[in-house]
Amino acid sequence: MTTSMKLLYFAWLREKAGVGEEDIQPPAGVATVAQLVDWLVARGGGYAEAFGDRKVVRVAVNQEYVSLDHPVAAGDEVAFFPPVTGG
Amino acid sequence: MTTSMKLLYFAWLREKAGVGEEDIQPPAGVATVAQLVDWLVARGGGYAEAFGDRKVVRVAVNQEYVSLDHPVAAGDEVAFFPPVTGG
Amino acid sequence: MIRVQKEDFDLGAELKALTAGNHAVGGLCSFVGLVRDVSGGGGAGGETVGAMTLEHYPGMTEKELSRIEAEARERWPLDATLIIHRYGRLEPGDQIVLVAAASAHREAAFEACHFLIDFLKTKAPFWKLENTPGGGQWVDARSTDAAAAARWTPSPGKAAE
Amino acid sequence: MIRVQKEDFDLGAELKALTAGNHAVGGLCSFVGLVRDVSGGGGAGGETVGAMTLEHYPGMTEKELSRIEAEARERWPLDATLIIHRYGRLEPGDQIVLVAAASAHREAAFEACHFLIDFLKTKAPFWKLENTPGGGQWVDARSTDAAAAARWTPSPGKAAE
Repeated sequence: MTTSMKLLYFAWLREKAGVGEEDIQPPAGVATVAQLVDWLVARGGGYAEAFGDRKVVRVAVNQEYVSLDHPVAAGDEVAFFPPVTGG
Repeated sequence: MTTSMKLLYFAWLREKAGVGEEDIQPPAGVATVAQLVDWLVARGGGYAEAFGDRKVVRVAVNQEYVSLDHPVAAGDEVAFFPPVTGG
Repeated sequence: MIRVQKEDFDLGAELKALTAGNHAVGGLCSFVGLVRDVSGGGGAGGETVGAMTLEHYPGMTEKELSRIEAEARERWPLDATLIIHRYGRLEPGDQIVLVAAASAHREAAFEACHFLIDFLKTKAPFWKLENTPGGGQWVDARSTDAAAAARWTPSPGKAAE
Repeated sequence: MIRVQKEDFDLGAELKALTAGNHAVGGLCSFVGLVRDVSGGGGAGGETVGAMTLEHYPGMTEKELSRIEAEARERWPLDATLIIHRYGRLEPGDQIVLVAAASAHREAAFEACHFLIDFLKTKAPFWKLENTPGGGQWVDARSTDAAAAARWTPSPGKAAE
């Protein structure tokens, strides 16, 4: 049974975070997207910059749009990206 | 200088009138589309049937939509047809 | 550009030509009308249609289509517009009409394209004769077409946003 | 049908295939988005754009496009729908996206097509990076796109008429 979480970053969030994809093992206190972001920001560097303005960050858990208070758990795929600009 | 008027009929107006195109010489009293229609209806037969319900007849003088009180004169091209159904 | 013709048209080639070489175009909206095998005219409808014949008023047709196209280009910032309408005998599945509008922005392209077909439906002098098993039947004008065209009449500024 | 691909698509062939053999279709509305050579992103814009790179989220992209297509087919009586979206490097004039809807009636085709692109613009996970002379620039989301999508949200019945 996996205990890790897969994180994905797209567009300028990827550039700022300095990573496109990573497997992480968040501590027990990380139960929501917001807590996950807090934990990432605490790592400093690119993460702090990527999440500088959380209002513009979109989140998908297991490829579904969610809000910051959505739960996260081991095995989840969590993606962070800016508002979409396709079409 | 021409003294005749060219009349055109389309779709079921053509079928009812029994003519698609004709050159006519209306009498002096015919100064408007309505008067022209009165004169045609008075000829009886297909014309009376074609113009049985004037509300559904559309008129163009010189290829511009007009109403029944629009003037007509020698040299004009006057067309009668049902509401359009293209597209 | 407007064209009134008996022949079929190549949809892909027509649309390609509209934007070819113009890199200011961001969106191209088009609408194609096709012959249905089910009667959609007034009345009960639902009767099977074999073929139809489109009659028009040569001369006035071109004038009206040009006028409709010019009005669209006045209302919206368009890079290209196209109206092609066929006449003569058409079979189910055949293309009847193509309207298209290209613009820097998609809203203008959509609205102009919609305007073109709505106005064409109520102004261009075409008449459809459906060949049904019961004989030829002139299609009745639909009140919904008049309503659709009426949406655009209030003021040129309304829909241009 | 939805497709996410790097390669270009043949607009005419795609549209033809949508209605081929289905004589119940009366109207086909389509929209093609093209790469403009002028920056249309947020901010001042107007800068010349050489090429752009479209990034997307494989997996979620297909899910969102399928969901948008399914919602359109639920809202309107449609015979066929198509969404094709490209990713990767694109040059000015290149086709980016095609959405199309075919229906017995033109209002349904128009509204569904409009809905498809409006929803795609705000929901499908694509991001545009413009290569400007000053370097790469991520395109900002436009508030007008959010407003355009919001038009469709009140109630499914609203626009279906």
